[in-house]
Formats: sequence, C-alpha cells, structure tokens
Amino acid sequence: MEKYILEMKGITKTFPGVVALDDVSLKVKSGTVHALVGENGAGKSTLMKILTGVYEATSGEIYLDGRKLDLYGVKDAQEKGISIIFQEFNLINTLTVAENIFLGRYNDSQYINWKQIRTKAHELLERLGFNFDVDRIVGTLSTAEKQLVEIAKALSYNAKIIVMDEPTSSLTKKEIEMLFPIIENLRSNNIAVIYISHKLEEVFQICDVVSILRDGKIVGESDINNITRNEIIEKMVGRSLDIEYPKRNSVLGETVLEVKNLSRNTKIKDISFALRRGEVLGIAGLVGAGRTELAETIFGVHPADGGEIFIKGEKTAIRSTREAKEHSIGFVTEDRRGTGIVIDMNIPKNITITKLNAVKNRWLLDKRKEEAVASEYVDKLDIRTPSVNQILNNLSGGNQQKVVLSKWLFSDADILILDEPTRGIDVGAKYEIYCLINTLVEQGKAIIMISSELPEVLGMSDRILVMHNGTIKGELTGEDMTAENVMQIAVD
Amino acid sequence: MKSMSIRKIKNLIRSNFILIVIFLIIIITGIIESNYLSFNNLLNVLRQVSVIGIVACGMTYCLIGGAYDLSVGSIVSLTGVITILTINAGVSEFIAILYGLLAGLGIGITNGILISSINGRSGEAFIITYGMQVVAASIALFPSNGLFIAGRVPEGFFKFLGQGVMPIVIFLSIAIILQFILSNTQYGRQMCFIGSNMDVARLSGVRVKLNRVTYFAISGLLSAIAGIVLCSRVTSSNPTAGTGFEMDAIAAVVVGGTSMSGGSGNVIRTVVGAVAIGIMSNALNILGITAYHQQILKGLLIIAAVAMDILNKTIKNREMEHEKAYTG
Amino acid sequence: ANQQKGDAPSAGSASSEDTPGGAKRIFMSSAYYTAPYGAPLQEAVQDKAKELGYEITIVDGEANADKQLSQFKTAVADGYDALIYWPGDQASTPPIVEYLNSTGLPWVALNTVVDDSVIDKVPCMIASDEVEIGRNVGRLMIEYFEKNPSDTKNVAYIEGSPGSSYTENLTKGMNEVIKGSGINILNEPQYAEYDPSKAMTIMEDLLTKFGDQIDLVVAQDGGMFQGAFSAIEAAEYVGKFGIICQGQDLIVKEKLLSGDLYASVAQDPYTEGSLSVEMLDKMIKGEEVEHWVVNPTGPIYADDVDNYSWF
Amino acid sequence: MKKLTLDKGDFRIFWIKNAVPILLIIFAISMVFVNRTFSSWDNISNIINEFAIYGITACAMTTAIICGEFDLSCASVFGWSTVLFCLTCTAFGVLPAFLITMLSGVVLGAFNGFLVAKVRMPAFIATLGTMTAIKGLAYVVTDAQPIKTENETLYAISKFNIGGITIVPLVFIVVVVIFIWFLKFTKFGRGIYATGGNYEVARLSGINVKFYKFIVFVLLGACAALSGIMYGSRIMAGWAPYGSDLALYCVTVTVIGGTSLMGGNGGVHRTIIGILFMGVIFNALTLLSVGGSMQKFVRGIVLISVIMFDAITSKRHKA
Ligand SMILES: Nc1ncnc2c1ncn2[C@@H]1O[C@H](COP(=O)(O)OP(=O)(O)OP(=O)(O)O)[C@@H](O)[C@H]1O
Ligand SMILES: Nc1ncnc2c1ncn2[C@@H]1O[C@H](COP(=O)(O)OP(=O)(O)OP(=O)(O)O)[C@@H](O)[C@H]1O
Ligand SMILES: [Mg+2]
Ligand SMILES: [Mg+2]
Repeated sequence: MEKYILEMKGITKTFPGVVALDDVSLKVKSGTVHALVGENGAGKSTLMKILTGVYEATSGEIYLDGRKLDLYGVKDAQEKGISIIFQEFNLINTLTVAENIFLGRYNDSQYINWKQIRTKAHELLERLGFNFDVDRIVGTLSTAEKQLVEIAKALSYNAKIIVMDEPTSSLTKKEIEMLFPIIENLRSNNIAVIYISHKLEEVFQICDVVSILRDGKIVGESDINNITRNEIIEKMVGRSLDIEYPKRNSVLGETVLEVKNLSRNTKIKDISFALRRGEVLGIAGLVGAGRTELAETIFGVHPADGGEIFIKGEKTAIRSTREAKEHSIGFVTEDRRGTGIVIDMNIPKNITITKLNAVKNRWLLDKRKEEAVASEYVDKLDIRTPSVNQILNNLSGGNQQKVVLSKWLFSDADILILDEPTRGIDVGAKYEIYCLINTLVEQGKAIIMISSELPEVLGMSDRILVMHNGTIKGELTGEDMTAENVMQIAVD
Repeated sequence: MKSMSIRKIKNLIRSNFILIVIFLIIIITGIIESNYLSFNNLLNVLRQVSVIGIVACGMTYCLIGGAYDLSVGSIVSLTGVITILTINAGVSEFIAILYGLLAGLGIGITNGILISSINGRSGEAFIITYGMQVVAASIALFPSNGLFIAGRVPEGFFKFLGQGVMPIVIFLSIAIILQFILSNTQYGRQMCFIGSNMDVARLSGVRVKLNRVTYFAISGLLSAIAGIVLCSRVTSSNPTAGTGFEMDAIAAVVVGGTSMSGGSGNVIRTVVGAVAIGIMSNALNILGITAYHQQILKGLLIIAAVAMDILNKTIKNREMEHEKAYTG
Repeated sequence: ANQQKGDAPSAGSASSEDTPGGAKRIFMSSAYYTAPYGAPLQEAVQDKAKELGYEITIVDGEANADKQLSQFKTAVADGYDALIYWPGDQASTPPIVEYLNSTGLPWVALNTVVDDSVIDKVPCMIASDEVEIGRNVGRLMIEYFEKNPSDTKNVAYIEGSPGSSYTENLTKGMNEVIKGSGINILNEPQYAEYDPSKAMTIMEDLLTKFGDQIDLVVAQDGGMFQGAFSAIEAAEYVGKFGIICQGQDLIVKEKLLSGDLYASVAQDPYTEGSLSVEMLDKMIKGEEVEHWVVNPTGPIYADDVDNYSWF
Repeated sequence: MKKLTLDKGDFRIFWIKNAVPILLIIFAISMVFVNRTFSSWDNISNIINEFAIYGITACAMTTAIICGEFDLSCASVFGWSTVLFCLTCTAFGVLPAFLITMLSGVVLGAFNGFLVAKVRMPAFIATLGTMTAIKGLAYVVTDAQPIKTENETLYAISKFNIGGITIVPLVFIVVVVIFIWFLKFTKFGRGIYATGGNYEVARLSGINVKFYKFIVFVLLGACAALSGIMYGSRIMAGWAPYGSDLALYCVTVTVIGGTSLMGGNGGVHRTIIGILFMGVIFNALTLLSVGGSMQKFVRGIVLISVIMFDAITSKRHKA
C-alpha cells in the first residue's frame, strides 16, 4: 500500500442544470506531478475549486495525509497546505506585484514592513528566474506577465499540494521552459503537483501520472509511461484523432491586407507585411514582443502614429474598431474576460453583438433569430452548455473561448485576427477550430494567427512572421518553418 | 404539497414586494381617509410623479449605459426658466418649448461629449455631470436672479401639456417607447454591452463614444421635457425647482429594480418605482404625517425595497440550484 | 483688521485713504442667495451701493454659518471697508456677530433677526419684525372671517422651510393672533420650501383630503401662492374659498386685482436692501444709526396695490 | 487595454502623475501675483481653518472609495451630529457630548455598513436611503429648529488658536496622518485596498472582505460625526440642514485628487491635493470679487475642466 497525500472520494457537484462532477475520486502521491486532463467543461477546474475550498462539494469527502479535511474557504485550504494557480487570473490589478504575491499574509504583525515584502518578492522572482520589477502595478502587466506573478504567488505558500490550472495557457515556449525546472524542483522536494493542461506534450514532458475526466467522471488513470497520447485523447474525446493539424487545400488569392511601415510609439516599429486571401499568416514571438499591440493597432483600438494600411488595395485609415469592422476585419482578443465576452449575458447576446443587423426584422431585434444563430454555433463549435440561453459565467473557460470565436465568425469578417485563439481549449475542440480555420481560408478568408503555442503556429500557418521588440525580425516560409528557426530569431 | 404552496405564496410576496407595499398603503389610507380612494386622487398622484418619472426614465438609460447623470435637476430648472421667460417675452409658445428642449438637449450632449471623449467611467461621469449641475443651476439663476417667474401663459398648447391627464400620457408614453427601444433594438442591446463592459463593446466594433453621447443627450432632453411639463403645471418657473431631482430620480430607478452597476435594467419598472414613491408620499400627506416623519419613512422604503429585491434574487438562485439539481 | 498696503497690485482697490479716487468696497454674505426673496433684496443692495458710489460684492453663504464666517474672514483679509451679513439661522449668529465686531469695521445685519443673546451687540440691524408679519397675517385671517362668516373657519396652511426662523416666526405670530378666534388650522405642518411646484403638490393633496371643508387658504409667500393657486385652478375650486398670502411678487398683485386673492402682507425686500446700504453709508461717515431699522409690514388690498413696489 | 503609456521620457511621466498638483501650484502662484491678500497669513489660515472641517470626512470618504464604496449619508450624519452635539453639550458638558456624538456616528455608520456588507445593497442606494432617513430623524428630534449651545468650555475651545490656526486643523492633521499611515502600513489598510481592487480575488485570498466593507462605513460615520462636532464647536450651534453638500464635496475632492471611483487605488495623500485645490479656488473667487451665481458658474466650469484636463493629460482610460 502506498501512501497518498491526497484522496478525494466520491465528489459530486451540481450547478443549476448541470452535474459538473459525478462521484469523482482522485488519489495523489507526494513527490509526483499528477496530470488532470479532459475536454472543456469536463469538470477539472470545478474539482480543483472544491479541493481549494472555493466551492463546497454537494457530496463527497477529502482526505489530506489520511485525515479528513473540512475546508472553510481558500485561506483555510492554503493554511492546510493546498495552494492553487487559478485558470482565470486572481490578481488585484490596482496593486503592485509584490503586494499581490503576499496578499493577505504580509507579516505576522499588524504592521507592514514594505522593505521586507519587496525583498522577499524580489528574491522569490529571482529564484524562479522571472525578471521584473516588484513595484509594477499588476494592471500594467501583459497577460503572460500576470501569469508569471500567479505562479510566483502560488509557489510562495510552501504548500504540500500545488494545483496548477492551465498555468501555461498564456505563456510562450521560453517561459514554459522556465516553469518546468521549477516543477521538477517541487517534485524533488516531495510536493504534490496537480497539473491541468490541454497541451498534451507538456503532460508527457513533466507529469508522472495522468487522470482523465470526461463529463464529470473519471474515465481513466494511468502512469504516464503506460499510456500513449492517442489513448489519452481517445479517453477524453471518446474517439481517436489521428492527425493533429488537419490538411487544407486553399488557394492563395489576391492581397486583402497590406501594412506598410506601421508604427505606434515604441511598441511597434515600422511593420510591413501583406496578407492574401486563403492564407493563414502566423505571428510568433516572445511575450511582450508586440504581437498583441500590432493586432490592436490594425483593428483600430489604438491609433497608429505612422504608416499605411491598404485593404483590398485601397488605402484606408482605420481610426476605430467600428471602422475596422466595416472594413471586414474581425479580432479575437487574448483577454477573454476583459475584452472578449460580457460575463453576465447569455450566449446569443454575446455572439450577435458583432452583427446585430443580421438578426433584425426591419428595425427590431428578433430573439428567435438570435437563438437560432446561437444554436448554430453551439452545434458547430460544440459549445457545451445546458441551454443556449446560459449566461457565460456558468460556462467553462474553453467554452467561453468558443463563444468569442463564434462571435467573430458570425460577423462574416474577411480578415480575421486571432490572438491566442485556442487558449484554454481542449484537443478535440482545438482540432475542430483548426478545421474551422481551414474551412474559412478555403472560403477565401484571410487569417492572422497570433499564438504562443509554437507547434500550433508551425502546424497551421502558411507563413510565419517572427516579432521581436516591436519589429518583424524575420519571415519564415515552407521548409524554414521550424521551431528552432523561430526561437533563434525570436530570442536575441 | 402544503409547504409547496406556502413557499409559492412567500415567493410571490417577495418578488412583488413593491407592488404589495403600494397596495397596502392604498388600502390602509383608503380605510382611514375616505377621500383617498377617488379617481381624482389617483390622477393627482400620477400627475405628481410624472415630472420626476420622466427624469427617471432618462436616468434609467444613463444607469444602464454605465454612468450617472447628476445634472438632470438643474436642467429641469433651467429649461423651465428659459421656456417661461420666452413665453413671457411674447414669443410663440412652440418656439419657447423648442428653446427649452434645445437647452436640455444641448447640456445633455455636452455632458455626453465631455465624458465619452475621455472614455470616462462612472467616476468622471459623476464629477462632470455634477460640475454641469452647478453650471446649469447658476445659469438658471442669471436671468431671474433667483426669483420665481410667474408665466403669462395664454390658453393653448403649452398650458394643455400640464393639464388633466397630459403629464401622465407624456410620462407613460415616454416610458413605453424607451422600454421598447431598450429591449427590441440594436441600440438598446449595444447600451447593455456598453454598460456591462465598455471594452468588450468597443472591441466588438460598437460605436461606443457616439452611443454614450446619446444616453446623456436623451437624459438631457427628457429632463427638459420634465421641466416644461412642470412649468406648464404650475404656470411659472422657479430657478431652483429641480434641486435634488437627481437623487429622487435615481431612487425611483433603483427602487424599480434597475441595478446601479449598469448593463441591465427596465424602464417600466422605473415607472413602478416612481409611482411607488409618489403614492407613499401622497398617502402620507393625506394622512397628515409631517414632512420630517415622511422623510424617515421614505428613506426606509428605499432601503426595504432594494433589500427585498436582493433577498429575492439570492433566494431564487438558491432554489433554482436545489430544484434543478435534484429533479434534473 | 488687516488693511492692504497701497502697493498691492490690483488687490481690488484697497481702502480709499490709500487710493484717493478709489471707491470703498462693501462685502455681503447672503445666506439665501438663491431664495426668491433674495433676488430683489440683493438687487436693491447692488443698486443702492452703486448710487452711493460703493463697490459691492455679494457671495452665496449657502445657509452655512461656517462658510459665512470664513467668507467674512477672507473679505476682511482682503481689506473690504464694510460688511453686510444676512444670517442663515438665528442660532449660529453669535460667533459671527462676535467676529464681525472684532474686526472694527462698520457692518449691518440684514433681513434675519439675530439671536437674542447677541441682539444688543449688533451695531445696526435692518429687518422686518417677522413675528409682526405673522401677526398681520393672523389679523387678515380674522378680518376675512368677519367679512365672510363661516361656522367652521377652517384654514389650509402652507409653510416655507422647516426650521427657518422666518417660517417659524411667521407661524408663531399668526398663532398668537388667531388663538381663541375659533379659526382652525386643518392640516399638520406642510412645507413647500418656497417652491411653487411643491406647494402645488401639497395643495392638491389638501384638496383631496379636505375638499369643501376648506374656507381659507394661507400661503407663506408669493411663489407658494402661485403653486397652490395652480392646483386650485386645476381642481376647479377657484372662488370657493378665500386665499391670503404674504409677499410683494407680481403674481400677488395680479391676483389681488383679479380678486382671486383676498389680501397680502407686505414685506418689501427692495426697501430693506436699500436701507442696509444707506445705514452702512451713515456708519462709514461716522453718523449715528438706529439699532433696529424695522422694515414696515402691513396688509395690502386690491385697491392700494399702487402704493407698493412690486417685483 | 487599461495600461498606462509611459514612454515619452521622465518629464511626461512626472506630468502625467502630477497634473493636478502642478495645476494647483501654477494657479496658486498666479493668484499671489494677482492678489496680494491671497498669500497673507490671515487668508491662508482662514483657508486652512475652513477646509479642515470637511476635510476630516473627505479622508474617510477616500478610504471608502478605495474600498469600492461610497456614502451619501455622511451629509445627514454631519447635520445630525451638529444637533446632537449641541444638545448634549448643553446638557452634559463637552466630553460626554463628544463621546455620545461619536458613538452615534459609529452606530449610524455601522448601519450603513450592515446594509452594504451583509445585505449586499449597492452603497449608493443604501446610503441614499439612510441619508433621507437620518435627516428626517434630525428634523423630528429638533422639530427642525437650529440648536445653539452656550457651554463655556466649548466656547474656550473654539476660541483657542495658535497664530490664527484653531484646533480644527490640528485635529485634521492628526486624522490625515492616521489615515495615511494605516492605509499604507497596516494589514487593515491593505485589506481595504485589496477589497476595493477586486472583491472576489481578495475574498479568495482569505481577506475578510465583508469586514472591510463594513468598517469603512463605520469610519465614515465616525469621521462625519467628528466633522459635525468640529463644525458645531466652531459656530456653537447645530441644525439638521448643515453640511448638506458634504457628500458631494468629499467625492469631488477625492476624484480631483486622483483616486478612482472604481476602487483599489489612490490614497488620502492625494485627497489633500483635491482639498487644497477646492479651498484655493473658492478663496480666490471670493478674493477676485466674483459673486453669487457667477461664482457657482466658475466653480462648475473649473470642476469640469480639471477632470477633463487630468483625463486628457494622463490618459486615464486610454482604450
Ligand atoms: N458557477 C457555475 N455555475 C453553473 N455551471 C458551472 C459553473 N462553473 C462551472 N459550471 C459548469 O460545470 C462544468 C464543468 O466546468 P469546469 O470549469 O470545471 O470545466 P473544465 O474542465 O475546467 O473546462 P476547461 O478546460 O474549459 O476549463 C461545465 O459544464 C460548466 O458549464
Ligand atoms: N497599453 C499598454 N500600456 C503599457 N504597456 C503596454 C501596453 N500594452 C502592452 N504593453 C506592454 O508592451 C509590451 C508588448 O505587449 P504586447 O501585448 O503587444 O505583446 P505580445 O507579444 O502580444 O505578448 P503577450 O504574449 O503578452 O500578448 C509588453 O511588455 C506589454 O506589457
Ligand atoms: Mg477549467
Ligand atoms: Mg499577446
């Protein structure tokens, strides 16, 4: 009999209209990295939220070190040795990095020794190899930087069990490679790590054991060495997926978007490229390379300082997002909660906002049309929801992402800019999205795909631009599109 | 089964708290004061609330769109002064009304342009509309020096606006139109998005700035209409007539159940809120309760109504969770 | 007092000793700047000051005693030569009176009678006897019922602002006179805050409640009379009972002449304002002034409207 | 999307962060040249004495705003406190009156706190309700009459001053120092920032968010009562309508100072700038002989201009 540090027994959790977890049991050993995989909405996050005291299970028990555990909130869980990196950011945007890391547990006394906190935060970040100023306000950090702060925060607890819910979904390869030694280190210190990810390579690279969740039930558990990638996918999705990146046969058409010498203060400098119909243009780069900034500038979120944009051969000044939309550009943003969806509205409303004209009878909105549109996308993208009219807050992260995609698909844009389109999406759905991208370009649309997942950019793009420090450092096509080449250009 | 029906009754009471309070007030006052339950008095109440009600309708739009408009009271005063002065100068009453409306609209648009040009959130909107309140109030004082101005109003359209059921008709039609626009048009939908999350709206290609200007413009215009109806009713203008209207209007909106955080709301419920407050103060007047005690009761009513609303929502959520989980 | 030196660059035009051709400057803090009564009063102050060759600044004290105190301190520091004080309420007057006396400048209290404890310390006070106005209203009411006998003598009474000494004193004076006359005030105190539309609402509710029982309506000022009259007109009660008000607004004149209003009680803000500057002028010149210059009040009827100034 | 753009050199950053104080200094310096009286000690001490009273409540309002809350009822608590203080001062003497009034402020604040933290009512509407009710209460208790007190100790205290600076600014300074200190250096203060910055995150970090939502109202109640006491002691009288513009004043100086109504940032030190700004503007207008309605007009324009100017230069919400 081996000893488990954590045992979760018969956990059931219901939400209105949904049984998110159905009699789930999970056992985790100290000193192992335990992967938890499953489709979007399988219940991974929910299970972890129960473990960390955010939710109360409808039924079931948790044992820590053989003792029954009753949790009274997150703080209690932390004190008992369980810490978590949430899937959605849990940082306070108005406070500094240092303060966020030590939020709620500054010192033992009532008074705060800022010097000590800053030093401690600095040391922690240094030890982890993250390099940024502890006095920066978190709201001014980029998505990836926020993720790093989250990681640092979770690690600072000296927990027995650390849960990481998709810690790498907004990191580029470089930061991920910084994270893995940290996890190794945790393992060697006999700490249990529960690692949730949709990136199966990572699971094979770092994890010891994998548990597979499907529709709220555990459908398999195995030592990582005794299972193959395809077996995992099969258990997750219920069918096998042979090829990861579907082939497409699109023909490149005329140039639809041409950017010449585009600049915006220091964030992007002198950017020029062209995009043709039927093309997927990948943009790679490290965190902070300016990819998002470029996309935002093209979409009219910020005015450009200099340069020209030609759409379908015509010179156009895009001064607002509305003008961009009128020129048939769509933009799936990287920050789902902040700029992608309205969390307390339902699916139809979130989807149709980009083209309300299409769901009107003359002047008035037609709710039935809206629902029909929503149903269409719920089917097409396999959005898991108890009803079309569900509000987005009750959807899992990946399903929310699918709603964001739907919304721009619905807008009928010819040029789609996808900033991290598959963030937090499971393999099955990713495959579907890739297929979708293919269908779109086959229809003659043009797509710019910004992604920090290198294999995805490599697998999907016809051409890759590599950005560094606000400029395009290189362009790769055909045979040259390899991970090594991209990293080489991106890094220095 | 019995407990089931008790629960249903409880639910019914909770979700219609405001209506029940109105009903109780009417019954009790009716028993004590026989004159109370007359058709005339009902008209009186509706007439009395129509002015603040019209303002509250505009305020509902602003709140759904995610900002306050604190300048409404001063707009009411200012349009009144302008209209009455123009009429007294012997100009046609239609022109006078037009001047009044233009003034309100102008202030509203100014508010809107200032706020949306800086992408102001509720904080900036608060200060800018408060500043505008002070400015408009002082402009209203210039021509009249603080004096109330009796209108030399001939029988005609202007007088007609404030007579009989006209104020009520104006109030209710405005409310119905606004609610219809809110729930059935593109414009209304975009308003909810802007109020919920301006960034999402902008990145969905919604013309956020222009839309936001219109909320303040509508609020300004409706305040002007309210100001004109008020003057027509009293056939005079008072440069401080609208003082405090912004708070009364917000109270009506929120008692009606529109949330202060933006993104959702309902104009018809604002009407219910305004009428509830109006009925209460009318009943208290008729029962001979002094003004001070009335204030205490009014404050408590606002608190109770909103507390009930919140309680209701929490309980509903909890019940939904239970029922669906076990039956479905 | 902190007198400015003449070399102060355009610090207003300090005192006239320093700058011979320069006019002396008067500063007025007006507690009810925006009140209906304030307008003609302030206008009169301005006109009279100009006539007598003074520069005048009037600021809004917002019925906030501390603010008024501070305004006076600013004014004194800035070297004004004379001050006019319109108090917001009686209770808060002592510290301000004391301060004003300590400056050594000539000053007058205007419109509102100061607190009893400091009444003797005020160099000069220009105000109507508010209680006397109330008594006059009461006398008019008795007179009305003598001319229009009624068994019930029921009166609907609309007051100004809760706690304002003006409102309180008027009610006090009226009650003094009508005590024992059989006149019956129907309603609990209802305050319209000198706002016509509030008065209209109150009148509507009073009509609903009392309707035909009302024999006489009394409103504490012209604006509230206007509002109440609109309600009476709308409910078609005109002529069914008498109305008395207090004030010299144009609407009062009009309705006196049309016979809708039985009578009004004078309180002439214009005279009051002019008097205040006249008294200050005397004090600046070192002449003796009366301690309390009473602004006369009396009944106004339709046939003597021409003897009064209207605004 | 809501990030600051900090790249056009140090001066720009300095300017962005300090637009309002710089404006204030420019304005104050030009006033010195326009009107000598402005810089006289009499005038300065007068400015200080005046703004200190409302300033006490403004500090607490800033704290509440940092916590993501807001209180309209402080105006009524203020008026009620002037009344209660004068009543009890005459009856029991200064110290008991002080204690009773402070206690009543705390209780009223706690009621607001209860409504917001426990019942989860939006602060705007909860305090709109209590504002109306408390004012009614003050009217009922006094029959709407102004109350004066002739307590001699109080008289002596109100007359006490050092070079024209009365006791009120001293109290104000103590309050400011305490606020600045605890907001920056105690767990308690940081809890307020965290709660206002993001309620959910703070809750998940084990911060007792409800307690903080509650306590900021108690602080506000206490400070409004203290302001009321200071006011009452300065003019030896109390009346329900006193201070009815207090809430709007406090929010204004807080926002002008640069604390955002969204919560989670800013600080009392900023509010001091806002208070100074308003104090100087009011004073200057009176010194420049701008009277009555015109003064109001200018005040409104200045308010709008400052917020516009600040927003444009600092690009507060650059999208
Ligand atoms: N607060 C909630 N209210 C209602 N339903 C919810 C809530 N949170 C989650 N759910 C539902 O519970 C199910 C499990 O969601 P969960 O977030 O655990 O999925 P997940 O496995 O983490 O997916 P993803 O990979 O997309 O993050 C989903 O069907 C989701 O719609
Ligand atoms: N509005 C802004 N204000 C200040 N700094 C910003 C702003 N937007 C981005 N930045 C910073 O500028 C740099 C470039 O950001 P950008 O988001 O374009 O990079 P990216 O390549 O898309 O990386 P990411 O993977 O983080 O999205 C980052 O360091 C980011 O923190
Ligand atoms: Mg998840
Ligand atoms: Mg990016």
